[in-house]
Amino acid sequence: MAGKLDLDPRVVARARKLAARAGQPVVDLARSHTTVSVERAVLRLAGVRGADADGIPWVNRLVDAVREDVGLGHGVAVPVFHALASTGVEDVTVLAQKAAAGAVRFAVPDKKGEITAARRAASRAARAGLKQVDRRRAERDRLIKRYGDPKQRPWIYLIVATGDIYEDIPQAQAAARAGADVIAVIRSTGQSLLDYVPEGATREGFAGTYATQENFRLMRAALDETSKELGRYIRLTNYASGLCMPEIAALAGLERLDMMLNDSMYGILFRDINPIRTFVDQRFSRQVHARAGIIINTGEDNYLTTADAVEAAHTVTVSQLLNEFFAHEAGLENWQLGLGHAFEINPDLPDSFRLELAHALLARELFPDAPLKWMPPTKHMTGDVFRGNLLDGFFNLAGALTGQGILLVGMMTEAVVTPWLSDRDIALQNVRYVLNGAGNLHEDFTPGPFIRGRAEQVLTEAIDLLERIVDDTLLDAIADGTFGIMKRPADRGKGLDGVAKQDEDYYNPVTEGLE
Amino acid sequence: MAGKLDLDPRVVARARKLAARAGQPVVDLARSHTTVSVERAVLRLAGVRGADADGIPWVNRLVDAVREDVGLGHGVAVPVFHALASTGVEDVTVLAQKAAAGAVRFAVPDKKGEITAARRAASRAARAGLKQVDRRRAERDRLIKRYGDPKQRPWIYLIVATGDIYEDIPQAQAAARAGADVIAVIRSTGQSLLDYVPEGATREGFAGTYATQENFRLMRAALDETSKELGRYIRLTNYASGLCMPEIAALAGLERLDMMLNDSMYGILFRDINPIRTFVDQRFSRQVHARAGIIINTGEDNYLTTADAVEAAHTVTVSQLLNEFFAHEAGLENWQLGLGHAFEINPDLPDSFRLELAHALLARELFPDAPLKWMPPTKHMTGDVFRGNLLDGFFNLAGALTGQGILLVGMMTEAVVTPWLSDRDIALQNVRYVLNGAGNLHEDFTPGPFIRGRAEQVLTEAIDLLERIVDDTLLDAIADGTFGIMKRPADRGKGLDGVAKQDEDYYNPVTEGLE
Amino acid sequence: MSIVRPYGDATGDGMVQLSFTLPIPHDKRAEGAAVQLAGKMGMDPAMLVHAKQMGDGFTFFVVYGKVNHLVDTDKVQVVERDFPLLSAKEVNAVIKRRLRRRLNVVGACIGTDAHTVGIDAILNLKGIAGEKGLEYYSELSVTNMGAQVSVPDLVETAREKKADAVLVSQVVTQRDAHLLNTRAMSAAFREALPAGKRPLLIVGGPRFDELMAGDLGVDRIFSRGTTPREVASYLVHALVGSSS
Amino acid sequence: MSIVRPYGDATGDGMVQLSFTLPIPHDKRAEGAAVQLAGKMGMDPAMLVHAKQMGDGFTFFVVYGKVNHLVDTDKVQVVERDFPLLSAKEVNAVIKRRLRRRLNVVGACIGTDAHTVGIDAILNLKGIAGEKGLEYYSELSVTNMGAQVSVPDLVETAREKKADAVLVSQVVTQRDAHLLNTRAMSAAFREALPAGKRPLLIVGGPRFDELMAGDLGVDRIFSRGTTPREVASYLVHALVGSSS
Ligand code: B12
Ligand code: B12
Ligand SMILES: Cc1ncc(COP(=O)(O)O)c(C=O)c1O
Ligand SMILES: Cc1ncc(COP(=O)(O)O)c(C=O)c1O
Repeated sequence: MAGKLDLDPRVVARARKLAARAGQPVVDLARSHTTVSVERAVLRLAGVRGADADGIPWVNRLVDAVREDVGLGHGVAVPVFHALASTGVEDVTVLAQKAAAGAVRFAVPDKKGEITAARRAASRAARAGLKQVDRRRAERDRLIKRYGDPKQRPWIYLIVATGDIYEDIPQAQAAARAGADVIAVIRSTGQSLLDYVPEGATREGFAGTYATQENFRLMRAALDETSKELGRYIRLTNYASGLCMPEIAALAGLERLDMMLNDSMYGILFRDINPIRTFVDQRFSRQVHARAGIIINTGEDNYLTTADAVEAAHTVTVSQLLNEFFAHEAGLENWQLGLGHAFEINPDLPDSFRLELAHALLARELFPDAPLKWMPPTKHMTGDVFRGNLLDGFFNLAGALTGQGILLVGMMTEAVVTPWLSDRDIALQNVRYVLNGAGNLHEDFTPGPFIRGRAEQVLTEAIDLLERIVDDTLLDAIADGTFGIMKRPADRGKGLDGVAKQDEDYYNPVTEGLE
Repeated sequence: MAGKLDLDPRVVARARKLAARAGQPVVDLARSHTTVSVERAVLRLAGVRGADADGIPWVNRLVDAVREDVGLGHGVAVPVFHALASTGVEDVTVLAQKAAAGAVRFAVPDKKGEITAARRAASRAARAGLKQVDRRRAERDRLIKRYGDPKQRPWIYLIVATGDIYEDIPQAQAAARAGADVIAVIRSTGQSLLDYVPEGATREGFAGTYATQENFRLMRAALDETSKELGRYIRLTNYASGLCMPEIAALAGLERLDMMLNDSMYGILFRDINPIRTFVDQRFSRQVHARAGIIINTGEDNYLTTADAVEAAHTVTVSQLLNEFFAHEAGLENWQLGLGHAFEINPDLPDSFRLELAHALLARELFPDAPLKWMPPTKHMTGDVFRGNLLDGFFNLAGALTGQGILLVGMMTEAVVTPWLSDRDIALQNVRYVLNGAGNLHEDFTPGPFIRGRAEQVLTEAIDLLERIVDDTLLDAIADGTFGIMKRPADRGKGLDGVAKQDEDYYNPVTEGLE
Repeated sequence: MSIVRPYGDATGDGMVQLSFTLPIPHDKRAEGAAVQLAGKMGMDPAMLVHAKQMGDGFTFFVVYGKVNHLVDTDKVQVVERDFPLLSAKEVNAVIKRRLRRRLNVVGACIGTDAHTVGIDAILNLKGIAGEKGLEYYSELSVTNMGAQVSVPDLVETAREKKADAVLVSQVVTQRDAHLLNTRAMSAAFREALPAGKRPLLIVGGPRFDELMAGDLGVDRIFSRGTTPREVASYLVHALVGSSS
Repeated sequence: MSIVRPYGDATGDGMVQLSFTLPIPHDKRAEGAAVQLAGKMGMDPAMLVHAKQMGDGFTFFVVYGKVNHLVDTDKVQVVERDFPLLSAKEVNAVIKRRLRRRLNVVGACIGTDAHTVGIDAILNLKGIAGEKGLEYYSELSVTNMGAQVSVPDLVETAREKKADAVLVSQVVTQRDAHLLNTRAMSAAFREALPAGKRPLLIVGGPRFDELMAGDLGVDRIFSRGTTPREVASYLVHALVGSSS
């Protein structure tokens, strides 16, 4: 597939180097801060489970209590495991319950020995969590070996979004039987701004189902059954995004989810989450994903729902390069990088389809080893569902022609409703027709001057923009509305109060295990 | 566009030579016979107009009367114009009326002088008809100069089929406003087997509207208005096909139709019309089309509705080569050859779309100067109209990728109803999207081994079949079910009794003017 | 499960999709008119999701919404196969044993209809969907008259061939052509032959309602997706009696 | 033209297209059930043209047919624009002349809804469809609170900014989220502020029924395809009075 555009390798190398330079200050920021959610993720891996009667998870209660007493700057691990030792409580969840009742005080011990002991205990607990993640990864490898990967590229990715995990499950299984390789359970609107992860099986989402550990478990178990039935490992996707990104990443690792939506800037831009909060959470969650063997899906496609897909094409490229840099830095390998982009050019534009090919091929050739995530048209979809199905067909064709890795199946009712059962069936039929009938057309696809010229132009614009970002800093670029025309200053946005600078003695037993 | 397949010019030349050898005996047959419809066409050009109270045209009454008295072998011109002279009737239509009332007897005069006089009178009358045809052609050239041709290739061809000329007209105008370049008025079922051309404006067709001179006139006038309104000359199409092919060709010439469906074998295969009748009528009608500057559309697409589009692909090629030979022989030029083919491969077949491209490109490169007529999927269309619109989109794409000349717009309701107003609108929107967004994709289309191999294979099979036809004769091949799996022996089929061998003294003032 | 509702993405949501054209230009009133129609069809709420003017005086609409109608599957009327489905072997055996002569079948596509693919699929050796057509059955004698056969010709041939059954295909339905032609055909047979001598009359085509046999004056109607075996089995059932 | 019917390809033919899923496996009975539903919706005859089983227990249907309902365009209820459409210049002039202060507008996308493109199109300078948004109007003072704003925050900000009008967007409609949120919002304003002090309440979003304003407790609803000028003109009309 590679090499159709004849990109100049020196130009490509320059783009990567600029992305690294633009990203490094943010990495430094992430390494020197922590957040409530990072700390809660640590506690989850260290074994805290469950929630109080109001549904507030014990990890939240515990982190809040620690923070009240000593702040976050030291990390919660030492205060918590020190308290565990000093109160004689055996179980961290019990400790959390006691702390919530006001029965425990937290402190950073003065004595070096106590610190070392607390660190050691914390580390042991965290390692147990990570071991579970490792077991899950090995289990996935085994199941893939047993049932096999999808027969074709791109993998076919379908969403379910009923709001009720018990409606989602049969719909997901039906979708897999109808040909889906990857099932994504869309989250309820609003979950991204919850500063806790709900508990248990849920039936009450709006336009999506809450991401909870139990929902993860139920769906993964159901899809394991279906994988067996079909002789094909069905992957499960959810969202490590929003205020609880690190924790959800941990839960995904614990419950063997296979892919997670996880973007370095999506929360900032589209959920108005504070940039620093996001970057810190981001790095931790990616370290977990790296360990868990989870493929991340980044969110560049979203930019094209607010910005124009032609004008802003280079911002997608820049974001992909940044996402790649942050991902590599956090330990993710190329096969784990489902970099996002989308078929969102105004279909009335002359040569719109060829522009799509140019953009998609540029992504393909810039990131030859990444399983690119190819998103369907949404912005220019209308209530004309007949036209919608046609556009989705050309989207599928563009995916096949440019060797995309993960094909998010478009629905003809995009502008109308969250997908109906029949919409998915019609959409899958569309994908099957295109991949079966024209899937090999890339053999006959040799971009001419128009497509090559456009790809080159986008790459040049991307490099120009990266240069400006290196000069101005990424945080300023975000504040200026560079991505998705959303202006997000570094000192604003939700969740900023959950960020803390790491003290000298900051300790995080999970990061320790992951770096 | 040419040259993507690198066809061996020697192989192509051989295919053409074989087609000429296979076709020549049929040409000889056509030159040595006449039919009732050929003779009626002569009389129409010579000025006979109108119909009796039962709607039977005077040309029919007149030819029947001549035939009764002297047979058809001499041609009707001499007996008729001799009778005109000898009865002193001034007008041929009046003569026909008298003849129908039994008041005239026809004979071939014995005297050379009388024969010469009759011939001269007939020739003068026929020349007046042909002059009218010539005027129409000049008028078309003028209007095209004034209003212009469509901006794009392929031309967009839409059908109307209400059965009522007064519903057809506004629908045709609406279609042109919505983007159609060519309007085809579909004929009522059954007209092809009528051995006369109905008269007047009609409102009573089934699944189509009768082809009548008045309907032609009304529609052409309406589209002239629309051409003016749109600044684009809108072409009008009908069917010179069935038992009255020669007459309809003449009427088309007289009323400035621009294209006519006109195939050398369609009537034989799909209307069970006698092969000899068809070939004789065919040659005459093509001579008229040549004179009138009318583009013919051949009917190879139909074969693929009864035969399998992959298995029978080479029969389409063979038929195109034969249609080309017959057309050239009758005086048509390459720009007038809308050779037919269709997107009819089972969409469930692997690589179905690429096979379509191979077939369509083969036609394109075999006939580089012909405005190929590209027909949409019909056979594999179902009541699933969402899928139908998708298939039509890929059909449109194949047309653009392979440089087809005339794009017959597919309807999502193909398997359901004759097109609704909204179906046409949705279909045109589909065409516009594909041509606008991907119309130039041919720049990036360089067939690889699969497509080239398939095209070569079809051409080879076509040559093998032509060799067999040369050995066995075309009439036997038709009798054996070679085309469209329809078996049609030369001595069977409708309309055989309307065929006559030309006598030594056969005279036809129109052919004289056309050869 | 006897009472069901349409299903969009949750049990009982009653959701359907509807599209149509109204002969009025596009404006707010037209949109209201579209919603009014959807309402009369039982959609409530009806979401008008697409409206597009076509030409001067027409607007195309797409509407999504919930219908409140219940579907009672117990009350559905269908022509269920009320005869056993036999293999070609069985068909031949029963005819041989019971009738002791070949069964005569005459088929045609009548009126101006020229769509022979359907009747050919039933009659010709080649068949359809992996099943051979009636010509393959050694105990059936098949005459396929082809397309655009006039009713008098059909009656004449049926008489001549001593047809036990006449199979007629009708594909074109515009202006109810298929119904008109079928009625004309059955009337002609009623007129031409006395009740006992009349062949079994069967029509088929993709748009027939199988419940209309009585109305159209025929013995049986076959619709979309019919296979030759079903027809052969029905012939045996109706003309020869049960296979046991 | 007051009484019309759907138009397929001839005046008065009444033809429509319908698709839906029934939660039953595909068989003849299911097809009958689909036709039954179409019948209850007023389609007669109803042609079932496509049926496809999905998974174990669902079947998707496409039906074409004639509906007998008449549409009376005189009886259509629509919210017609009952105020003059002003230019930005006129809007500013009227406010300046009559109100003698800038008009305060607070906008937000409330609840968990994060679709800001619609409200941004109305409020932001950039606007939509070639029209500038309300920020462009010199006599309007606009506060755009963005996405996922809670109702208490909105009420608080409206009070603080002395809002003359509050503009709320709702795009997500699943499980009637837009209706629930709008009702909660209008109730909160009713509770927090006395009648005379309450700002004008406007909601917008693509799936609202503009007739529901009273029901939802708001002053006006704007749906699909709204442009900023319409909103500005309405604000002037409702808050400042006629432009003359
Ligand atoms: C192939 C085809 C043609 C071919 C026919 C070749 C031939 N020798 O038959 C050609 C190209 C010649 C043709 C021409 C026309 N066609 Co045509 N054609 C079709 C097409 C694409 C497929 C039909 C088909 O072959 N189906 C496959 C067979 C196997 O299915 P079937 O007929 O339903 O048969 C099955 C059952 O119904 C049943 N069955 C059928 N008959 C019988 C009889 C008995 C006794 C039994 C037991 C069972 C049975 O068993 C069969 C096997 O399962 C359809 C569109 C579509 N996709 O459906 C249009 C279609 C049928 N055609 C149509 C029209 C209008 C025409 C024309 C009139 C257009 C014109 N004005 O030029 C012409 C003229 C035809 C005429 N005079 O009748 C319309 C009919 C519209 C309507 N509902 O009234 C259609 C639907 C296309 C459209 N949307 O406009 N056509
Ligand atoms: C862009 C988009 C997004 C972007 C939003 C970016 C942003 N900053 O707004 C992103 C990618 C973030 C997104 C995310 C999601 N989306 Co979204 N999204 C869309 C999309 C593609 C276009 C919406 C849009 O921008 N329209 C253009 C604007 C200009 O039109 P408009 O909103 O109708 O506004 C006009 C009028 O309605 C009116 N108007 C609107 N508001 C107001 C207010 C006032 C006061 C006035 C006067 C007028 C007015 O004026 C505007 C201008 O004319 C639609 C699908 C589609 N094609 O419609 C789905 C869609 C709206 N999304 C949907 C969903 C479900 C989601 C998610 C919940 C999915 C998930 N679970 O992850 C998420 C989460 C969002 C959340 N929490 O709300 C669904 C909603 C289904 C439903 N009917 O309930 C849709 C329909 C897609 C689908 N079929 O599933 N989405
Ligand atoms: C990276 C990423 N996160 C999250 C989401 C979904 O939104 P929310 O976080 O509100 O569930 C998306 C939407 O596509 C996304 O791309
Ligand atoms: C050459 C030709 N003639 C005629 C027809 C139409 O049939 P009829 O002659 O019955 O009008 C077709 C159908 O597409 C055709 O291709």
